Amino acid sequence: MSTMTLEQAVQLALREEMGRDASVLYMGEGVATKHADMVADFGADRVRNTPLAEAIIAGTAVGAAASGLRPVIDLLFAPFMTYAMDALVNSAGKLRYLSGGQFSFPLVALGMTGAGWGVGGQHNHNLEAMFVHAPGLKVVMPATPADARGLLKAAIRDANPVLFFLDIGLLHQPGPVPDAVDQVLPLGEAAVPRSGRDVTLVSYGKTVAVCLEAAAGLQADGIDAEVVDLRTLKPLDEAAVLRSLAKTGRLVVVQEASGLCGVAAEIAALAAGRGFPFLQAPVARLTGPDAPAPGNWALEQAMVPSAQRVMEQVRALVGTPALAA
Amino acid sequence: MSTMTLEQAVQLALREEMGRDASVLYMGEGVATKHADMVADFGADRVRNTPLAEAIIAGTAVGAAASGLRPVIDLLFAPFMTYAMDALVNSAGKLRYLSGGQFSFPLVALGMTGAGWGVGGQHNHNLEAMFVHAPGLKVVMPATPADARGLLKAAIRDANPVLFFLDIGLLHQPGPVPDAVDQVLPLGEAAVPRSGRDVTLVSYGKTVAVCLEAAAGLQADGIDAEVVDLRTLKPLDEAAVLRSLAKTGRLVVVQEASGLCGVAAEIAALAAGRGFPFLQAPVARLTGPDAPAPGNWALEQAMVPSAQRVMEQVRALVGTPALAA
Amino acid sequence: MAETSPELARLEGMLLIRAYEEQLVALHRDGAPGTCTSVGQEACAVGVVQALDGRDRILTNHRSGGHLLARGADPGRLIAEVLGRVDGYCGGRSGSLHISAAELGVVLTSTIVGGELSMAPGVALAQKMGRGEPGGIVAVFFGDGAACEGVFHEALNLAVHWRLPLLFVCENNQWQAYVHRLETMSDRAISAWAEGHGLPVRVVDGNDVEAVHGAAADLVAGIRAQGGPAFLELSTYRQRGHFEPDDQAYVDPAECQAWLARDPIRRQAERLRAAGRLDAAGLAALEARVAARIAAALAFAQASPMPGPDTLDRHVYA
Amino acid sequence: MAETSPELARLEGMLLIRAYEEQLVALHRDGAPGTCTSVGQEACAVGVVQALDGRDRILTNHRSGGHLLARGADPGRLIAEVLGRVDGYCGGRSGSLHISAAELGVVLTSTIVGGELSMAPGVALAQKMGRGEPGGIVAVFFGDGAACEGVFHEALNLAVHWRLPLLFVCENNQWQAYVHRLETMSDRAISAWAEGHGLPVRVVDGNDVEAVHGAAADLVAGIRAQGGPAFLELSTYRQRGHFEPDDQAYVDPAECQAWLARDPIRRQAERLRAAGRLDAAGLAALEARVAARIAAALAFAQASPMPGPDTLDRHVYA
Ligand SMILES: Cc1ncc(C[n+]2csc(CCOP(=O)(O)OP(=O)(O)O)c2C)c(N)n1
Ligand SMILES: Cc1ncc(C[n+]2csc(CCOP(=O)(O)OP(=O)(O)O)c2C)c(N)n1
Ligand SMILES: [Mg+2]
Ligand SMILES: [Mg+2]
Repeated sequence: MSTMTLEQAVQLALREEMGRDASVLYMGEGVATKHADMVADFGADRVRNTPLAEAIIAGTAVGAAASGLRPVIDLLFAPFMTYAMDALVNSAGKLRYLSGGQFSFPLVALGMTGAGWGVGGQHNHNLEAMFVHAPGLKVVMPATPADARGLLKAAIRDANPVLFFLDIGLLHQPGPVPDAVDQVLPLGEAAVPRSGRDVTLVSYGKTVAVCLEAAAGLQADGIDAEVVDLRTLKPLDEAAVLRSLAKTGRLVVVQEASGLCGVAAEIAALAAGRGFPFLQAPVARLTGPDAPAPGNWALEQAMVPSAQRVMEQVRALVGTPALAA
Repeated sequence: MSTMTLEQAVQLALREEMGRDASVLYMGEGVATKHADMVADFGADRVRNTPLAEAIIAGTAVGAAASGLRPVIDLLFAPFMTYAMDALVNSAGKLRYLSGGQFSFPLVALGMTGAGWGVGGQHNHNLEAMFVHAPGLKVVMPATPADARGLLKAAIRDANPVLFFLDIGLLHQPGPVPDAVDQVLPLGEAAVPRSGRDVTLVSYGKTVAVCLEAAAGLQADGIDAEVVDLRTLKPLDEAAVLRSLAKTGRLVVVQEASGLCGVAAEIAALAAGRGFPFLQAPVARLTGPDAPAPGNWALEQAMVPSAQRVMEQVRALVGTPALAA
Repeated sequence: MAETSPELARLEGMLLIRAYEEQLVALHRDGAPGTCTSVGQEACAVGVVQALDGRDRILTNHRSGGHLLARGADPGRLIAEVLGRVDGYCGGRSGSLHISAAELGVVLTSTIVGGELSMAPGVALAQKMGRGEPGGIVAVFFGDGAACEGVFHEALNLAVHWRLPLLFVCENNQWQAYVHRLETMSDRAISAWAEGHGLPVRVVDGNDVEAVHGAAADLVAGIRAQGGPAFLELSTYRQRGHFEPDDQAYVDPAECQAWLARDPIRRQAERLRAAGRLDAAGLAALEARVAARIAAALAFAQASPMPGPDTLDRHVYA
Repeated sequence: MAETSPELARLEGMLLIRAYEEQLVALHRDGAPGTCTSVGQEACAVGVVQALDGRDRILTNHRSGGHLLARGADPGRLIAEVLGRVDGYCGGRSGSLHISAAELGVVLTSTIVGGELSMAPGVALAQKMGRGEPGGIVAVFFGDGAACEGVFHEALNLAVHWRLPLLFVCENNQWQAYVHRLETMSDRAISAWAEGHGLPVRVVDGNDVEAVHGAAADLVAGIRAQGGPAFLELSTYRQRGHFEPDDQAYVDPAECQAWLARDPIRRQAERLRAAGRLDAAGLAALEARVAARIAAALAFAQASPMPGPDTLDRHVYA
């Protein structure tokens, strides 16, 4: 076990995969500047600074991925992905299908998002749900350094385009990472960092820690909360959510992204559908507001659901008489 | 009452609003060619062909909207909006907020989407949910010519950026449109084109007709279905959905868009939350598959939930013993 | 007529494209899906594609029929694709607008205007990094309209700056769907924009297949020798309008007439006739051969089954 | 020193920007949010903005402090905004990266690189269509990096083709965050790209405020007279790195030194001294006046309250 930050874990995974597979390529605005050591180890051909032009960075990754390379592109902040949207959604997401399976697009697009830097909504916009909605793409958003490493390795090896979101608020937080080199975590498997009987808290990214904190606080009330960390947003580990719900009968979904048509809506809809027989109370969603992130640090922090709010929500739910009981 | 197609209704609304307000401007690739009559009536300044460049069409609309004009831009097909995503999401959606309310962006972006032309997923992609998820934007998708007219008039008069989706499958279908010139339908109000007691079918766009057909078919089984047409996807008329659910206790949400993080997920999540006390059965979603639209006509049609599938779903639901009963 | 020569082959290649697209037009009149034909632009496809070789890759767009046929695509599989049949190059999933054929090196066709420009540098980068066949280059076909999209600028800058083996081929057919290009740009715009990027630029009569071929061959040789990209603008004309059916009511008849008089097929036939290398019988023989191929292709395509709705979500993920 | 003159006013304008940004740097060291300073680029802001008048509109980006101050912004309200206070121009919602001040005609500031270029034609179109003040034009400030984004190409083409009253001002400061511009484009790229669009293009020493002002005034006069757009490329240098803090470890010290020796403020001061229009006491007086303004501004900003979390979703919708 080593201790490292999520950012370091991402770099470690990249280095490991670049060492393992010569077709992996790392490109973006400043990646070669920021990682001169990687240029030294893997060559300037494989670690490339690009022009300041997200559309062509992504488009080039799509073309290269279909032609035998495995590009990892750093698009910096998630809102900048809007410039890359055509390449990601219309090309990477659709051209396998429209060509009848002639091409595949093994590429990873990295983007930072979430509260933690305080520079406003043109840098912090949790828009991962847009890509979950788009066909042909996979979407990952890890909550710990170990998961970031294992999932990024899986994403790089995956034959499909993967959007990989890094939560700004987690980037510099240290955590334990196993030393084994080939710690690959399959995409599509949720984790259960805390098990419990009374209520299920489903989340991803930095709000997993919020849920864990809330769960710890609820213990004092005699409420035993289970926490599910989705880790991969597409494919979604629906079975894991349903399994937990079957046990607890109560569900709170927590995300930093705004609510409408977000991942929490998808989870709540899953619960209302296949999870309905288990539901003993309304499904609660705690999400960021339908608002851009403000530049003001304190306001930005206030957008993130807090452990306090999660606890209040859970207490309200547990108070709800079980309809089926 | 006149009879006209949805496409004609859109043109009528545009003409009416351009006649009413000299700040309304109509721009896009070919709008002046296709509507030479409008150029004649309103001048080449206000009805403009643009270069083939969606990003600058949308960006120009954003800049103009903040500066005293009311642009309506035709982005042709919804997937082309990916090129305009930065302007719509990062500029129009966020700069009012980030500027502390200094600017507003009264603009409308038109895009066609949905099955009905058979030219594949780079023309037909129901991505309206992406914009529902984005803060600062409103989203409309009418199901009838009369609604298209009334809602477009409201959208043009609205002080916010509105994404206005036209269902390709409805474009050429005729319907009655009231003759009154100022038939403005407020954004954010759902319609109930059929009321019923046993089950609520919520939909929008062309699948509203699918639901109505299913409802007619279910009558024979003695099932009385209510149909709710959302019309505006943001702001969502949550009250209308809850009202209907309170009456029927059963909900099927039908959309052509793919399921994950779509509007149907949002409606199902609403039902699982505030609607939970009313629910007597699981909430069912019938959506298009998580796949791009194929070029093949028959396959494209097969992506759209059919009345048959809606009926089967409803029968299954009504068969579900009411948990609360 | 026993003679075969590159010039004759180019004539036959153009005849094949014309016959294929006229067949599509006829099918459309009988209810088949519409298409973007390249009638009038055959010299661009044939002239450029014949300057490439098997190692090379091609990216194209919605108006791809000529490029695919010039590369040797089977017209039967093309018609099958347009009709949405399982034997189409894309199994009927594409329809007419995004037909690619990896086996021919025609990759990643996109009907998003500019999509081909967005992906081409990546294909060229892979070639440069040794993932393609040694020495292979990439040619990307796009229209004058695509040159208005920002990705045109981004692709040029990247290709120049990374010295990618990429031939940009702009088929300037004067129209961008229903908008004349002079409504969106100045007359000399496209080559002037390219020149600003500092790569070799040639502007050629796109209705003269020999001129196109000569310029393309020069530029391709330059790319192979020097590594960096080059730019070819071909002045041509879209004779049949944007997408079938198109009454072209918005087109200036004088402009259209002037370009019809410069039809690339007639021109090549006359050139060969003037040189004594083709007579009426020879031309008729070529036309008959082409017609027979298209007839057989049509029969093949129409016999091909439709994919079943159970295949609807196949090939979404790898 | 009773003399006032435009040249002296420009010197004072640059001193104010420098003092303001040095204050932000000091605040940052004490824990305030970081910023993109324009230290070294003051001549661009002052030279161009003083060539505009009150009817005109300005769009800028993440590196906006100079443009705002040159336009007459209150440094107190600017610092308040950087600190996220209610008295900031944007009520504390923007922070440093997207400060606009509609009352000054500084509109729609975007920190998306290229965002300003995307919106500027629309602002200019509104001016042209009579929605602004009669005769007003628009100036859009952007960096060498923004010139790599596709929207640069799209904005230029639209502005030229629609003859929009728009002055493109590229502050070529050699860097694009952590990438040197010569890693992304050729040396003469930006003006060459602009020239491809066929509008008037001037390339000027961006560290010489008089040269900047002269060129900007000429181009602005041309826009007002002829209606169409113009392009001004200013060669300058970002002395302090991209965003505070930035150790600039990646910067070639020789390049940086060479540019420091061409500091625009020192240059203007020396020019005035050489002309006998400024002495040491005069300069000291200017500096003192500027320092006093910034001190007062800081006090104002620090006294301003933070917005409450209850305001979190205010101003999302109109
Ligand atoms: C991004 C995008 N915008 C608009 C369209 C609709 N469209 C299809 S082809 C076309 C015209 C393209 O013009 P050009 O690039 O000159 O190619 P041509 O059709 O003339 O061959 C348009 C506007 C599209 N497919 N994609
Ligand atoms: C679309 C987008 N991509 C990347 C960034 C991150 N970023 C902010 S400023 C900057 C450099 C901009 O360079 P330039 O345009 O030359 O302006 P300068 O910072 O030099 O003034 C970058 C890469 C961004 N804000 N927006
Ligand atoms: Mg064209
Ligand atoms: Mg710069």
